[in-house]
Amino acid sequence: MIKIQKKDFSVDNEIKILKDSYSNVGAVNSFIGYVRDLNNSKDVKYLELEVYKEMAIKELSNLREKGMQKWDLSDCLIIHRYGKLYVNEKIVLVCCFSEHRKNSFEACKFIMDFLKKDAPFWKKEFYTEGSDWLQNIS
Amino acid sequence: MIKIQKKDFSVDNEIKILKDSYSNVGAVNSFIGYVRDLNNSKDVKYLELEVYKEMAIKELSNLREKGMQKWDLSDCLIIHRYGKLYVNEKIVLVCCFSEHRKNSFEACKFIMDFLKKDAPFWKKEFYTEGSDWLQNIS
Amino acid sequence: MKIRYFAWIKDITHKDYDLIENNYPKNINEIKLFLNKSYPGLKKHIKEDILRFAINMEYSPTNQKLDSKDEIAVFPPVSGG
Amino acid sequence: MKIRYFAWIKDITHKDYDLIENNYPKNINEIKLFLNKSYPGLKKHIKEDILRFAINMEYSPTNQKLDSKDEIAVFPPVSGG
Repeated sequence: MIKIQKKDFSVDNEIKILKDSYSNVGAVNSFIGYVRDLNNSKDVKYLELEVYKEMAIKELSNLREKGMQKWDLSDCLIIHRYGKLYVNEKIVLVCCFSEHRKNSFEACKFIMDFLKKDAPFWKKEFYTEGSDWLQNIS
Repeated sequence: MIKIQKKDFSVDNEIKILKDSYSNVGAVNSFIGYVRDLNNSKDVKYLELEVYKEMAIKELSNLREKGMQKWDLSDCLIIHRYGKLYVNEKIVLVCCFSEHRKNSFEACKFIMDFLKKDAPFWKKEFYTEGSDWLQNIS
Repeated sequence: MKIRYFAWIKDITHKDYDLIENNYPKNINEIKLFLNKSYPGLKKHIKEDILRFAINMEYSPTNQKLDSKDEIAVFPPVSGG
Repeated sequence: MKIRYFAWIKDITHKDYDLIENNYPKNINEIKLFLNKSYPGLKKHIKEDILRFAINMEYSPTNQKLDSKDEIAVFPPVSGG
């Protein structure tokens, strides 16, 4: 499941929807990314997150498929928000469902690493004064 | 925060309680462990999870402290349930809060690995017929 | 052919996209020539090889042949997650 | 001294704990002797070095000296998480 959306989400609900179908799943590793209050030593007020939506869906679907196959996942969920996001709001959720924990950890890390590198999203940070477009370093 | 409890928990609520105090946290990696329906090729009905509670608190507190220091976490939450747990129910939650994602992933994996190895919990699985005490392999 | 712009590229192009009917660029190198000519502000970024290009929503080799119906996207390094 | 039992150890001891007032074991090796004698069913598990021991809720070296007020725990390999 890939979701590109403006609105917030509940981690419990999103996991439950998928987990209920897989009673053989013993392990779910999740990553949640948040808007931080401080970046490059500047006070962040909020972000404007831009997305190339059609490509993001395609890119994340491919990435999800790769992760699912490589680590034999039962399922995998990626949610990425866009629009105006304030400090402490969730930006991204990746959940990897597997029988045992090792695969769920490795798949989630893999997906986050490539999401950061390739998924077409751009953050513009707004500070007390001014704004900056960001670029992912690692 | 260490919680050893019988009752279920909400991942959203548990994370929110801590996250609200740390606006510099951009990354939360979580692991949720569940009761699986099939183990050693047997149909699992439920588990009885026994705990040496006083020692579990001590052991998990030490482990949490080690993880917090080694990966410079802002906070870390470990919840482990005990008692009668049915298939699909949550058993354990570990959440690691850090500024950037790498540390949250590594700390969470570290804590889960040692929790599995050392924390004084014991699962007894009940099948359609009979029951078995389990032992963690890895 | 549609050429779409994202993030701070738009701050330079002052538009979301260009539509090219005739004499459309035949590969990414020709896209770069088009951009250099239409948006001098992009020149140094193209020279420093900072921009990323996608053809029909996929990262593609620069020598891939383009079709008149293709959607090209031009954007800076990403910053999602 | 209190010696507590967990998981399937209790299926063999048929009790949660023993209290020893006098002549208490002075180290983990003496605990093993006590268990061998009191619970023959534990013998093979002790011989195969399967049991784990904690002193006052901490894994401890086997030669650590025990005190009369110590709480000893005897349990099988863990299976939490």
